[in-house]
Order: sequence, then C-alpha cells, then structure tokens
Amino acid sequence: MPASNPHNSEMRDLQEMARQIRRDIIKMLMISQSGHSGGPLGLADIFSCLYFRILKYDPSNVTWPERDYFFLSAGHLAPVWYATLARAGFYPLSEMSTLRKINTRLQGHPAPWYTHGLPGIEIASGSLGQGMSIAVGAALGLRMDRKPNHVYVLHGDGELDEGQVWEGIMTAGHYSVDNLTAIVDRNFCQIDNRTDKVMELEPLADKWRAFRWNVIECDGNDISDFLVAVEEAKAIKGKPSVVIAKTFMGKGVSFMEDDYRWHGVPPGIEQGKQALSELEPTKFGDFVEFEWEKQVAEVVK
Amino acid sequence: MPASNPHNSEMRDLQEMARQIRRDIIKMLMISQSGHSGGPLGLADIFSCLYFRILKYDPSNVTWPERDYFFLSAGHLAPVWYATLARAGFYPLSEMSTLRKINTRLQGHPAPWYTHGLPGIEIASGSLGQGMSIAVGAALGLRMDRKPNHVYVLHGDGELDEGQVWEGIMTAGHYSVDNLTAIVDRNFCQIDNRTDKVMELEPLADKWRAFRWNVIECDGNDISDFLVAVEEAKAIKGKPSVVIAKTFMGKGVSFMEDDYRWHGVPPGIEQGKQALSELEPTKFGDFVEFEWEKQVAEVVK
Amino acid sequence: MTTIESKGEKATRQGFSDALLELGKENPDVVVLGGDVSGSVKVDAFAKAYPDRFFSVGVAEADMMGVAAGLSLVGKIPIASAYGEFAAGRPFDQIRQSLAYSEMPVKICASHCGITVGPDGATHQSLEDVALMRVLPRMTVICPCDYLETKRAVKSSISITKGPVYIRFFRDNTPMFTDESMSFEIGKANTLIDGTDVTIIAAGLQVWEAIQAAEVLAAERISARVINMHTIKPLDKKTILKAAQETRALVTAEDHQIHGGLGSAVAEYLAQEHPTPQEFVAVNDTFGESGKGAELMKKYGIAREDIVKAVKKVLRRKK
Amino acid sequence: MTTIESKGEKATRQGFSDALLELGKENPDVVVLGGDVSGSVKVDAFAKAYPDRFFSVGVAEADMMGVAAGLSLVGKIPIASAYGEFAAGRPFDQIRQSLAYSEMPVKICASHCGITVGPDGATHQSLEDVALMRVLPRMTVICPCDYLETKRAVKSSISITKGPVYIRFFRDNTPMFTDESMSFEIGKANTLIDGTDVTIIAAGLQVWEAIQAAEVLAAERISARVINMHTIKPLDKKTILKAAQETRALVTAEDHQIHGGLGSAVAEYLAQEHPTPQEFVAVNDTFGESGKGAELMKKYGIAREDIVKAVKKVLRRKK
Ligand SMILES: Cc1ncc(C[n+]2csc(CCOP(=O)(O)OP(=O)(O)O)c2C)c(N)n1
Ligand SMILES: Cc1ncc(C[n+]2csc(CCOP(=O)(O)OP(=O)(O)O)c2C)c(N)n1
Ligand SMILES: [Mg+2]
Ligand SMILES: [Mg+2]
Repeated sequence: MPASNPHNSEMRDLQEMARQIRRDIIKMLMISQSGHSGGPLGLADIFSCLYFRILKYDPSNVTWPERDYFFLSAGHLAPVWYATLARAGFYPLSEMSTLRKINTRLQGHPAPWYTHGLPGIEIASGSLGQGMSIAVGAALGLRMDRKPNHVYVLHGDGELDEGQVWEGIMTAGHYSVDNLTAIVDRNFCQIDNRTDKVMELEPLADKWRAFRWNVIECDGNDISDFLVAVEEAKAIKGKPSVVIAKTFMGKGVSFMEDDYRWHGVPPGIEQGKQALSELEPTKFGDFVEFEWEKQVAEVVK
Repeated sequence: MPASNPHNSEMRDLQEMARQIRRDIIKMLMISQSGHSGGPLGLADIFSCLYFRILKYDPSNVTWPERDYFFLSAGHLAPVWYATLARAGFYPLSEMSTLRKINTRLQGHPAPWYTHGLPGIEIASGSLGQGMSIAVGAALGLRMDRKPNHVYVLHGDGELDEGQVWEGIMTAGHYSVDNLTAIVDRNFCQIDNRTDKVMELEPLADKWRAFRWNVIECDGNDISDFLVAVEEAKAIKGKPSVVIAKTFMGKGVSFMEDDYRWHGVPPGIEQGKQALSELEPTKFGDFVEFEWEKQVAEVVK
Repeated sequence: MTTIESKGEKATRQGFSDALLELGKENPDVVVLGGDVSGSVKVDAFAKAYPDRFFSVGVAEADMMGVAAGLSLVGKIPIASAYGEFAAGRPFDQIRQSLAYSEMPVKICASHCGITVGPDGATHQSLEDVALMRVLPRMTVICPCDYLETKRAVKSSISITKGPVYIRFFRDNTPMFTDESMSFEIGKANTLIDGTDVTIIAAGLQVWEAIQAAEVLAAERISARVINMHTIKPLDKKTILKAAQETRALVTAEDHQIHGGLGSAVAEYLAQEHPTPQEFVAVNDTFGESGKGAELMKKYGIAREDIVKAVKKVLRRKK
Repeated sequence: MTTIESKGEKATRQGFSDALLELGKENPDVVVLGGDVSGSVKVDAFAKAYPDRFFSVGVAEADMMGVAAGLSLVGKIPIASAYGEFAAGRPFDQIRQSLAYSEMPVKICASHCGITVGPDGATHQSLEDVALMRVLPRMTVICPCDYLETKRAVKSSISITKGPVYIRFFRDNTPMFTDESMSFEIGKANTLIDGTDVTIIAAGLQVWEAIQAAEVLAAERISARVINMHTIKPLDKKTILKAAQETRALVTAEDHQIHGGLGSAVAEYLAQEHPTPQEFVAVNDTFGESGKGAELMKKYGIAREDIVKAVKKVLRRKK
C-alpha cells in the first residue's frame, strides 16, 4: 500500500471507523428526520476504506492537484459521504447536524464546495446515472496529461437502470481508461422493491465484461475483501475495472438490514436509539467530538 | 412459413425485390439530392424479406388489428423503408419523387400516417435510440391482451451507442417479452467512421446476452440466412431475440460498398446512373410503374 | 370579497393516486408506468389494485416515455409517473419525438415539483418543467391547485385523445379549497375571487397563497381578483385579456423559474394583445437548496407576502 | 438609413469550425467532444489538427455532457458539439445537474438549429433549444447572426469561466454582414440600424431578414431600428428598454418556437418594466417538416415578409 492516503489506517481502525460512520449516519438522520438510511449504512465499510486507506487527498486543500477523484454518482447516498468527510477532517463534525436544513452545506443531495456544498465534493449528484460519464471525462483528461491521479466512481445498483451509465461504461471501455475504478453498491435493493423485482440486473458481471471492463466481485461489508478488490482493480492495466461490492442495505442495524423499505426514510428517535445501541463503539473507537455529541444529545435525550 | 404475409414471396422474388428497392433508393435520392444512401442500400435484402415474406399487414388498412408492428428506430434509414412501402402497396410509386420535399409524406425522417407521414409508419423516428422502448411497450401491451401480433424493431449499430436503447433492452429482458424481435443492422459503419473507431461495440452479442436476450447472428445481405434467423428468433420462447445481421453499407453499388462516407449523402446524377447500371433488373424484375419512371427519367435523362 | 376556506389538508399527489384508482376501475385500458418511485409519486395503490396493469421500468425515465408510447400505440391509455425533473427534463427529447410529435395520448404525471419539495435540494426541485413542456407543440400542461383539482385534472386528462398531457403536482399536504360545485374544464381558468384593482394569476400551490394574499390586500382596501390558471397550455386567453382590461395590473405566481413558465405565458400573450404591467412571483433564475417547503417559499420569494409585495409594486406602475 | 451589405456567404457553423482551430492553437487546454456528427457540426477540422484533444463519445449526447464536465473538472476547456435538438433537449437533465448547477464552464455548441435545417424534417429541427437553455440558471445563451459573429462568439465564450455557455448556429450558408469593426461583447446587443418608428429585435439568421425587412419598410417611409440580440441570456435589458421607450413598438424575430425564446424573454422583461406592443415572428407552436430552408421560412412565417407584416401590425397597435 502506498502511504499516500493521509491515514492509511489498519484494518481494525477501518472497522472502527465504519462503525463510527454508521453512528454518525444514524445521528444525522435522527436530527434531520429526512434522508436516506439504508444505502448509506450499507456503504460505511467501503467509505471507511476509501477515505482512511485508499484515496489520496488533503482535507485542507481540496484542489490539491495530486488528489484522487472520487465521484458519488448515486447522490442520495450522501449521508455516508458526509459522515466520512467530517471524520476525515473536511469540515467540523458539529456541522453534521445541519443535514438537509436550510442554508446547510450538507444538501439533501451532494453539491460541490465551490457552490453551496461541502469541501471534498467535486461536482453535484442526485439525479441518478450521471457520475460514470463525469468519471470517464476526468480519467481521460488526467491520462491526457499523464497524471497519476486515480478516479473512482460509486454507483448504486438500481442506478444502473439508467442508460446514461451504460453510455459512460461503453466510453470507458472504448478508451481503455485504466485510471478509473468503478464501485457498484450491489445491495439488491432499490426504492420500490428488490432489484430483481423492479428491473433485473443479472447477470451483472457479464454486462460489464461485455462492455470491455475488468470485473472483480467482493463482499462490500468485509473490509479486507474490499481492500484486496480495489488493489486488484488498480493493478489491472489496459481496461477499466469495476468492483461489484455486495453489501447489505441497512447493514449494522438489525431491523433495517436487507430491507428495501429503509432506502429513503430516516429512523424515528426510538428507532435511532435502538440503532445506536446496536452500534456501540468498541474500545478502539474514541472519535467523540463534543459539539456534535451535544447536538445529538438534544435530539436523543 | 405461415401464409400471413400478403406476398409470401419465394427466394428469387425476394432477391429481385431487394434489387428493385435498391434501384428505387438510388432514384429517390437522385431526385431529392438529400438523404441517406449507405445504410438503406445495405438493408434492402432485409426489407424485402420483412415486407414480402415475414410481416403480417394489409396495405389498405393500416390499423388492421392483426398486423405485426414494425418500428424503424434508426429513422435516417427511411429511404429503404419508403421504397419498400411503395412496392408493398402502401402508397403510389410516383410519390417517391417527393422525398424530403416540402409538403411530402416522405419526410426526411419517418413521420406516422396520422400526422403528415406515410401509411404503414406507426410512430416518428429520427432522433436515435427511441425505438426499442416503443417496441417493448407495444409488445407488453399486446401480451397483456394475449394477442398474437409480433413486434419488430430495427436498430442501426451506431445507434446502439445511445443509452436509452440499453434501457429498453434491459426492460425487454426483464419482462421476457418473446413477442419481440430486434434486428441490428451490423454494418460496422456510422457517420464519423467505422464503429470501432467511433465507439467500439464488440463483443456485441455478449452484450445482448448479458441483458437476457437470445442472440442470433446472420448475414443480412443473404436472404435465406436472414429468413432462417428470423424464424429461429420467433420460435424462441421465454426471451426476446435479437438478430444481429451483418450487412454492408452501400451494398449493391460498387463505389459505395462498406464505406462509411456514404452514410448520409445522396449520389450525384452521374453516380446515380452508374449505380443504376450496376443494379440492372433481371428478367424476374418487372415492377415498373410509369409515372414513377417518368419522374426518374426527368432527372436521370 | 368571497372568502375561500380550506377544508383540511391533503397532498395533490394523493389526488393523483385516488384518481388512478377510479380510472383503473372505470377503464381497463388504463395502465400505469413506474420508475422506481412508486410510493412517493403514489402509484403504489394502483399497482397493488391492478398489478397486471402496472409496469415497473426501473430508474429509466427515457425508456418509460417510449414504453408508454408503445403501449399507447396498441390501444392502452398509459400514465407515466416520475418526479418533475425526471418526468420532463430527463426524457425531454423522448417526449418530444415519441409523444408530442407522434401525438401519443400519454399522460405524464409529475410529482414532487417545485422548490417546495424541500429537503431533497436543488437536483430534485423541478423548476423548469413547465417551461420545457409548454414549448412543445401538441402538449397540454396542467398544474392543479389542490387535492380535488388534481384528481379532476387527472381524470379529465383521459378525454384528451391526441397528444400528451403533462400534469404537475406537489409533495406536501396543502389546503383543500376547491369543491365539486366549481367547474373544472381543461383550458378554462377559474376566477376564484372577483376584484377590480389588480389580478393575481396563479397556478398550483400558489393559488392558495394568492387567496391569502388577496385577503391581506382586502384589509388594506385593495381589491384583488384571483384567477386559478390550472391549465397553462392551452392558455385561457379570454380570461387573461378580460382581467388585463378590467384591472390593468397583473401579478403571476408560480413555484417555477421566473423564465418560461406561467408568467412568461401571460406576458407573451399580453405583449401581443394588450400590454399590461405585470410582476412575476417566481424563483428568480436560481437553483434551489435543501430546507422545508415553507422556508424555501420565503427565502426564494414565492410566499404570500411576496405576492402582496408584488401587487403593491405593480399598482404603483398601473396607468 | 445605413445600408448593411452582405460580403458573400458562409455558414455560421463554419465560423465555429474556424474558431476552434484558432482556439486549439492558442490554448492547449481546449478539447472537443464529438457525437458522431463531426463533419456536419464541423469539428472535424479540429479533430484532424489536434487528434489527441478530440474525443469521440459515439451517439451518446447525455454521456457527452458528463464527459465534458469531467474534463472540465481536471482543468480542460471542453467544447461539446451536437445538433441543436440533441445538444439541448436530449441531455437536458445532464446539462442541468452536471453543468449548470455544478457551474462547469463547458461550451455547448449546437449546429443545425432551427427550422432552416430543412430536409431532415421535424425531428432534427431544434425549435425549443433556446427556451430550454434560457430557463437554466447560470447558463449563457448566444445565437450569433453570421459567420464572423459565430467565430467571435465561440472565441469569446472561453472567457466565461463559471457555468456553461450554449451557442446556437445553423447549417446553411448565409450572408456575412458583420465585420471586425463592430464590437462584439457577450450580453451586449448591437443596434445595426437606427430607427424611430419601430424596433425589430432579432437573433441568428433572422437578423439578416430583419435588415432586409427594414429596407423594405424604409421604402415605405417606416423607420425601423434593427437590434442584433446575439446574446439571449443574459439579456441586454438596457438596449431593449431604450428601444421600447423610443419606438414604442417592437417585433421580435427568431428561428424558434413562439413560446419560450427570444420573443418571450423580451416580453417577460418589458411586462415588468415597460409594457410595449410586441409582435412575434417565430414558428407558431407547431413542429416543422422537410423542405428547403427558404421554403420553410416562408411556410412557417419567419421570412422577411413576415417581419414586414408584423411591423405593420404592431404599428397599428402602437399608442
Ligand atoms: C434520474 C433519477 N431518477 C429517479 C431518482 C429517484 N431515486 C433516488 S434513489 C433511487 C433508487 C436507486 O437505487 P440504488 O441505486 O440501488 O440505491 P439504493 O436504494 O440501494 O440506495 C431512485 C429511483 C433519481 N434520484 N434520479
Ligand atoms: C439522438 C441522435 N443523435 C445523433 C443523430 C445523428 N445521426 C443520424 S444517423 C447517425 C449514425 C448512426 O449510425 P448507425 O446507426 O450505424 O447508422 P448507419 O450509419 O449504419 O446508417 C447519427 C449520429 C441522431 N439522428 N439522433
Ligand atoms: Mg441498491
Ligand atoms: Mg451502422
């Protein structure tokens, strides 16, 4: 592992951070009482890996030319990103309590730092299906200039219903952009139902392969499995790679797990308390920040 | 072969009709001096098969409830359709001379009969990528009512760059609509260049398979090969089928064959004469209609 | 001044949902398309009642419009449902070619329109949809003002057999103030309050705001006519002209961009017929943001107070 | 009256092409995206001169806008090229979110706009693009009138570093009548002919028609001011207001739908500032059809004679 990530955390810390991120997601949503629980919780492990081990970035300099580019195409997953960006030092933890409130930088769907969004966010998302094309453009531009930065884009599985994603996938395959790694949050859930009920995606790996991509499948709730997958993806030359990461929607909260009905609703206060109790920090987790905890305390009581 | 097609022509007649259609395309374009040569010429064999052997229709009753539905998604291929519709009796041959002229029913891109287009045209096309979705909708509606009508949709290969096509393909796979047959005009050419230069589509058959389709590949300039392919396609139950028909752009005209630069330009008068001489009717071809030939004669001289 | 009262609150999208159930019962040809937002746009009740007549197309709005066109071609009456931005902006070219140019009588039912959709933020706040749909030939555009009117609009739209209809509704619960005794006819505006000094022409949620504004104004002895312009295309020109002639000052109010929407339609028409001072209550050429619907209405200048202010401004310009 | 002469004919899209070559030379960050219509939209010369800076994305306009956004993010200056309908309508939501809301300085260069594109027919006649682009916040919309102005517009657009620019041009060869001695500034209209009785505000190909109409009118002793409104957003309000105050009657002329375009922008503004009789020379809420550009201009009412007629009509309404 190159020491380029500012944390380069060890496995146990990544796990602990994932748990911390989950707690933050729950707290944010309890306060906002609006927003998406299921997808974000399922992605906490992946975001922990991305920001505490994989990505190259400098939270105090968001335009650092050597940074890696990360695009969250499925913008509704914002809560996991926001929690991670806070924990990674892009903005104060206490600001998490402003999620979805008027004048916030934590917009319901991600807005970039140079408009009214958070530092670390490169471009807007929320209207599904647009991130792949953007990632391909960034990868092509970087390659043109022989720059070593890597580009990551994360898609929901339901999001893959959008044709524009396949346009972008085709373009990436056509140009063999190997400085691009896509991650699919394969939780088999979308809003209306499970993915096979709403729109069957299988055989999903075959689809990407037929679009000239290298495909790696892994368990997106298993940190070591995911890290290996991403390492493999980056090592493959001459093709873009996709990591199809199987996750569970609502992971970590018993009553949300693998239930598509948690796609877009926040936990109520009692549900939130229950969730937090299931996500008790271990001894390794000592990421408390007082202002944020105070705000949470006001709602949780 | 069921005797449902009003012609149900034999092989030699189909070949002759294809040649006739090619002659009509050349003549139309010589007169209009605007429109697409390459794709339409490459498709003459397929259109001959469709309208003189495969499709169920009644040219004097375009809303006949038992008709098959044919959608030309790649609307720029209109000239081959127009020539075929004229030969199949949907409208007078002499009207072919109005192609792309003001007040014509032979619009530059197909318009339906109930607006300002030709009988036999069900819906507008021209903006690429929309026909698959329409075909899926029609197929679903017919299946709902347990109707036996079959639905056909024809796409250009370059057209498959459009993401909406993959949305429709995915929907068809999801619903296993087997009353739908897609035909891809695989001529490896689009406007700017050959398809692998503009946007690589290969492995194309794998793509469709990964989207839950049955794939049949054939030579789209070989009438018997194409007929077998379509028969096979219709026989497959439980999945939609696609016939990937390899054709040559500009087929039948030596100086146009397999050259993408003929995608969208008409032959000049001298070129047209040369083309017509290469497409001399055989003794089986006796489809002359005087008004049409008179109009042609005025231009050809 | 007639007082118009709210008889409780319900969401306009609920009116859509209830209309669908009735249509489903009355007409076996009615089919509904869902784009993975069935619960929010409230087509889930129809999907449950008539599972064979509900088609999920996944998150694929372009495909949805084409599938609807195909269903229409074989004799069905398709209702395509999505959030406003993804119902109008995302599949614009598909709507243009496969529905409008092809004259397909598909109903495009768009929920979660306007800035009032709130916390989801700018990407989900459809503020351009009326402008987009209105500029398409052969399109009908309706923006009902409350639960009942939405229900009636959706039900009446079935009678349009040539060309698509775009119907715009909203997420939040809002006052119910129309009743069956009022007429509802597509293309025919309803004058809710008579007035002589100024006319407020509103659509959608802004109709209720306009009524409230008129009450405030009445207390200040300003007599405001309030017109519910539920159909934005075709425009009820007669009613507008009469108002322009009689009150000689207008305010338009809508949860939409200032450019291209209802205000624009009124201004275009009057410039050709009877130029009249007009103020626009609308989102002023900016994207929205997260927040509560009511907060955003205030921040972005489309609340009742903004209508009151606009009325006063236009009265100063009146000749 | 000043006479404005045509110094030969060239297509506006050729001005785009030539501008690209110069930009390519001047600025190594300029990159061009092609959607399989490189020859028609005339980006082929750039592609040949700078193959490493040209990206073919296939027939995939939605993808094109996203790829452009990504290139922009890493410091490139992307020029996305397509036919009008497929540049504006097809990828509307992508332009909205990834370019306008995200403030990406991408240039969307749209050729083959308007009904004058001719024989291709309605599906290719982009008559709604100005309406669509104009309603987007943070967007600049330019519609140059001839070869040189197009070249200057494209070159000037590079200086806009925040938010996208939409530039609209046409297929056919048309008169060249602007020259380097005239100023060209985005957002600043050019008054080409001074006049006192009426003002014709035109954009794109209609500017030349307006000049011709003014000559016809001059012969009938009607003094028509002609304004070249090359930038439709931001609108040059000052010039419009002055014309409205001084001539008290306006005609707008554009190769676009009557709703939502230049005429609409002018009417919206004047309704708020200075209501003025206005006639619209535009395609009257209908789709086009195949035919020659000149034939269609006549049939659909956007030729110089229609401008003359509109002037006479608006003069009868003048107060
Ligand atoms: C273009 C567009 N259409 C519809 C939506 C509404 N929407 C938001 S999330 C979502 C489901 C996406 O499913 P998936 O990507 O699997 O996310 P998950 O449910 O797993 O979080 C939909 C349809 C949207 N945001 N954008
Ligand atoms: C949405 C859209 N984008 C672009 C075009 C312009 N266009 C017309 S045909 C064509 C190429 C299509 O290639 P293919 O389908 O292979 O047709 P062929 O060249 O083989 O006739 C393009 C880009 C269009 N008609 N519609
Ligand atoms: Mg999912
Ligand atoms: Mg081809």
